[in-house]
Amino acid sequence: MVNGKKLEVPDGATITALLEELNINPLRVAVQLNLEIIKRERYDTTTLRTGDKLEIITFMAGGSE
Amino acid sequence: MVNGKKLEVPDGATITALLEELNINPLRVAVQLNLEIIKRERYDTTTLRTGDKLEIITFMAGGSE
Amino acid sequence: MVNGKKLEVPDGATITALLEELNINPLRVAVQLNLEIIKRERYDTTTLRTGDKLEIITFMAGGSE
Amino acid sequence: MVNGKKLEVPDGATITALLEELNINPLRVAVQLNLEIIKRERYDTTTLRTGDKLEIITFMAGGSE
Amino acid sequence: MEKSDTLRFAGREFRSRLIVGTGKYPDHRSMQRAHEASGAEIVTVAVRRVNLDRTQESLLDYIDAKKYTLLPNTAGCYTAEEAIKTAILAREVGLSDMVKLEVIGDQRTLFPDNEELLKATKVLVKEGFVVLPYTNDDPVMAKKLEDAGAAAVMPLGAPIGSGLGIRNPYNIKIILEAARVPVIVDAGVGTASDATIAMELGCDGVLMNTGIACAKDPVAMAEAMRHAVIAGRLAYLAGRIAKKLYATASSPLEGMIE
Amino acid sequence: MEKSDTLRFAGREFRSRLIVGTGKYPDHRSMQRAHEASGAEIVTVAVRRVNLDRTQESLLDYIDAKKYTLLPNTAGCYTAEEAIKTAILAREVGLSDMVKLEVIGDQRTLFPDNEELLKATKVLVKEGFVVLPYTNDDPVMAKKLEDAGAAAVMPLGAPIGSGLGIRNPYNIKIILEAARVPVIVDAGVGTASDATIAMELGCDGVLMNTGIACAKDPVAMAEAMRHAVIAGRLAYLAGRIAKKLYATASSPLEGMIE
Amino acid sequence: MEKSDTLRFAGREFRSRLIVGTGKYPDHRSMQRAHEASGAEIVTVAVRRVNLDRTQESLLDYIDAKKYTLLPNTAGCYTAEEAIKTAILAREVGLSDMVKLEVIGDQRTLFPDNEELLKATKVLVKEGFVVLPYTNDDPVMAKKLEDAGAAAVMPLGAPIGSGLGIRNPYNIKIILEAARVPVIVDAGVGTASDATIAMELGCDGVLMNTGIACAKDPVAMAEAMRHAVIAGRLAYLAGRIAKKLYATASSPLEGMIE
Amino acid sequence: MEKSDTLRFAGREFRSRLIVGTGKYPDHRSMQRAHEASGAEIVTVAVRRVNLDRTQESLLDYIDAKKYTLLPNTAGCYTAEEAIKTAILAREVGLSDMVKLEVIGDQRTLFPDNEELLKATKVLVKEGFVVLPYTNDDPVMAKKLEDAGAAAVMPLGAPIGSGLGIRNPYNIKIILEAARVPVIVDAGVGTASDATIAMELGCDGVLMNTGIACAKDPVAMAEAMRHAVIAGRLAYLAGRIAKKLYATASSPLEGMIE
Repeated sequence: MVNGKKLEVPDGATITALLEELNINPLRVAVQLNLEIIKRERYDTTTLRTGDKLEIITFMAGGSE
Repeated sequence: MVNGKKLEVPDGATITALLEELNINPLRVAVQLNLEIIKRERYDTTTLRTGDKLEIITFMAGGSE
Repeated sequence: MVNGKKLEVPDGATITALLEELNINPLRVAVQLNLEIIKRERYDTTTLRTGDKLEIITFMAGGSE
Repeated sequence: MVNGKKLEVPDGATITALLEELNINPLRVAVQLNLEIIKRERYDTTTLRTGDKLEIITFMAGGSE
Repeated sequence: MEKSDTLRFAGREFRSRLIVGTGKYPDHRSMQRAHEASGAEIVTVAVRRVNLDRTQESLLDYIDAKKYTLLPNTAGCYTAEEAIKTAILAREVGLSDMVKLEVIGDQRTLFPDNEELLKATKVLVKEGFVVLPYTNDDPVMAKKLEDAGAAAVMPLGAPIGSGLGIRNPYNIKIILEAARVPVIVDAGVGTASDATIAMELGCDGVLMNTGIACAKDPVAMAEAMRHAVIAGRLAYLAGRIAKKLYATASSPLEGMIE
Repeated sequence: MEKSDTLRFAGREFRSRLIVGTGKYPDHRSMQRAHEASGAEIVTVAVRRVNLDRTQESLLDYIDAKKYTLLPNTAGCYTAEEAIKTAILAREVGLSDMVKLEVIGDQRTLFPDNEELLKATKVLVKEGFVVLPYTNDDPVMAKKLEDAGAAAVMPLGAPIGSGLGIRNPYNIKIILEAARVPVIVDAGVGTASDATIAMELGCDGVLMNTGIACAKDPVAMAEAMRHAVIAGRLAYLAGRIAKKLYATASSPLEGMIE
Repeated sequence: MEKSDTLRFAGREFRSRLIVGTGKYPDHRSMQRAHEASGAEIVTVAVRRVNLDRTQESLLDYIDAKKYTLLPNTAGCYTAEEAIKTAILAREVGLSDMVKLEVIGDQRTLFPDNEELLKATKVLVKEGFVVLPYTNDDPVMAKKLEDAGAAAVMPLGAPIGSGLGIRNPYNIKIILEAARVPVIVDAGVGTASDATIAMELGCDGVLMNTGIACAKDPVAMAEAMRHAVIAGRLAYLAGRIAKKLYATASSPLEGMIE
Repeated sequence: MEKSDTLRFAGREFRSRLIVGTGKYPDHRSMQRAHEASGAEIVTVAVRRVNLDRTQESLLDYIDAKKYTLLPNTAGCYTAEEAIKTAILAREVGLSDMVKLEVIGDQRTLFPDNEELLKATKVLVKEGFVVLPYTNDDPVMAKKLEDAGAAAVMPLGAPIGSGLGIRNPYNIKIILEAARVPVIVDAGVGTASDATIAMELGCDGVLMNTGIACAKDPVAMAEAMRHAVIAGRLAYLAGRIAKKLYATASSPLEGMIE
């Protein structure tokens, strides 16, 4: 599950790999794995398993006012 | 001509007669004959001729505000 | 101590007696003895001792607005 | 009389001479002699006599607002 | 209090400071009931040719001449001449020598033409009329109308029928400072508070029509206006508190419970 | 009309929509006459220690308990705890189970401390009080107070004693849109039109003290306020005309004199 | 943008829409610096007798005639005749054929006498002047002045020197609807937002003196006014959002973090 | 002058006192040009999940991180917990440790929930965030937020997206009197004069989005707002003239032409 969407991710893939595949600049996002925030330096070493709940957050246009 | 409308009035009829015929209360109107104002006391004695221009004025609902 | 003021009260006097002496209408006040509210029906039976802290509350002119 | 003030002016003096004496720049004023406006080109030829009423007008700081 | 505090001009005296109109009502009956609810003693009426092929009844059947003072107006006139002629005809009807003098300068907004208004005022005052001119909120014109003999001046609070209230209380204040005749706000009142504000400024009266006649419930609004004018007048006489950014409590600080 | 149109909360019903105070009057007598002139049926009072060395007579000698409903307030309280204690003592006096709940957050401006106010409201509602909380014009807080069981919400129109009127009618409107309990403007009213405007917005009532008590003539101002509240309520019910930049004449254009 | 969007009348064109004055400054030097800071291209000056026993230097030493267009005014005139005479003398000085026409009707408030103003306008237009009449916010008079050949109309926003801003934006709007010549607000501006509001209404320019000259720091206020006029003009051209009681968030609801 | 007069909080310093948004623009390009025209140095952005099946480009391609300080906001959060979580994730993106803290209390009007806002402020300040809380114009809450460590307080001028301007300048004034941190008006600005007025009150800055993004011409309105904020600030510093009902002429009366 990535951002609430089912996504096919090769078991054991790293966050870095996933971001690359999704063509997302890692310097513009925050990542939360199963409700735990993953620091950027751990993207290379953190691997994903089936059932993981991943959130990839960034800045978008918006605000209340 | 009465109030801009052609009206059949027997030649020589008085204003009093006309008002009566038109069923208009003389105490609630002002009358102008050929641009001259006719005082109420002269309604009985003032007779109308063909071609006369008569205005019968009263109060009506209205005002700018 | 009554309403923050030292007051000579005969030891064992009742609240009723005190109010009478102070010429206060008991139907227009609330009484608090040592932080405990005393119901009106207990004024006759509640006696005061030296060192008691008594508050006699009523309505007065006022309000923020 | 210049601008409402009595002023000693040699009889027959020209407006040009007067302005010079008063050290007034002729290009910044308008001149009215006995209620008649004198064009600038006539300053040299217009001479003053006793009793003349002269107004010398210019721009000053001000305005209603 | 309203007893002794009356509106006076040209030797007349009125207990009510509200002047109402006759136009735009759903029907004569609701107008009549609104007049009653308003407590007004002066009613303004238009001056027109009798409608010959009329089925409708006369307006005057719905205004008790014993109870109300009629104030003919010159609505629809665009020149001094028209207005003068209309006023003279109105007086000939024999029910009133007063005239609410209107000389319109702009058909779109119904703003007055002050030049023509002043001309007409001068003529009609000479003719012995009690002239109440409808003008804008120009202090200089107000003074000229007074000097011309107007019995009162009637500056607009806002454009006729706009319901915008007193758009420029500052000008009304300035007019009041100098006026020696009554100042009656004419036009612009849309709701009760507008009338109250006019009276709180120190105005002597308020004239309104659209605000009442075109309200969803004219009779209720007429009653509202009656209270609104009284409220504003009383507040003016009572002397309001000063405005501050904030104040302090009225509550006695001594005696706080510990 | 005022007969049937009443102010209702907590099973009570009042013909008058005006609530008045007791502070700041020149003397008890003028207060009493102002109360009468105001037509109010609810009077708010402070809760304090009896003044032992008092020469002055009791406030209650000047408020007929048969005629007026007493509304004790918690003025001067700066915490929920103080306010709760004060309310409970007030009820013990045995004359009212209602409380005008005030928890002040700033001594300078007397703005409420909404956090503490909400806490106290929850407690006192549980204790069975009829709670009327004095709050600011925050729609979110108004809703929270209502959800906490307040019998009405009392947003300020302007700072207490400021006489600035309804500074932000937009917020009051927003509060009214969502409120299911009466909305009573508390504080800020300086003159009659302020009260009229509050009622025209659709408020259910107005509470004021300084505006009346500190007017040059409190009795006249009290009467003004009585009319002002009625005027505003009637205007609200009557349905005012729409505002426009300008409108057209009510005068029939046909029939103009030639 | 200001490049192409210019103020035009009588064949002249100005990049700045701000017209400034020369009176009431602490000294000529601060006036000169304020003029620079304001970015104005038109400066209004009074027409007076030369001071014979003068020590002070000439005003014109402090206004670069190459940089600024001089706009002589008829301040202090109370009749058409005086104003006409003053305008003619002003033109004789040979520096300007424009005149800010003022005919004062009330010494206390400095409101214009519109009757006399209109007379003077007609005469001076015939005489070939570029006439900019200072009038009040009466739409009917504005139209008459335009019809009389005024190059622009200059309604007051509020009384001269009052600093009250645009007291009646409704009238200014109505004037703008019908005007075919530039409308320049003259008088009343007290602070920057007043000028911004005037321009947002769609006015073509603003004339001010007291607001700048009597500010604690005239040069800073002059710069403020420069920005204020540009801001208001740009906002007018940009097309503001509609007003609503409230709106909804710009934030995309999709994508909320769970 | 703007050089030395800067907006300072939390050790940062900004030459511009205008903070702009990113929502509601026709497209990223016009947003970028509007940002430039506005002269703003701080831009607020929403925090959201990356859109996986996105065709659109990243917002950050249109905001030069070297030129603008990013201010992540917690728009769409209705509890302290959500807002805190969002703020922490925003900081993890690594581009800013500031947060425009929004905790909405009413979806309809987007008024803040001050209770939750205060809670979140306390937590995030402890976490080392630079917290800029969006609140209403309640002076008591403003003080509590300041005491909780907010780097600035951001009261609304009017409901978000309403374009109603500063509905209650009195409350803003009262907040300013007591504040020891910058006061930045957030929400309600509809046109240039609204921003000017906010600054003239003495506010330290203005945050706006809808007023610019939804204007017919966002870039022109952005430029208008740049001038408007400068104008208001300068006017505040310059010290405006006092308001009077009317004043007297600046024209020297001596020297009148006879």
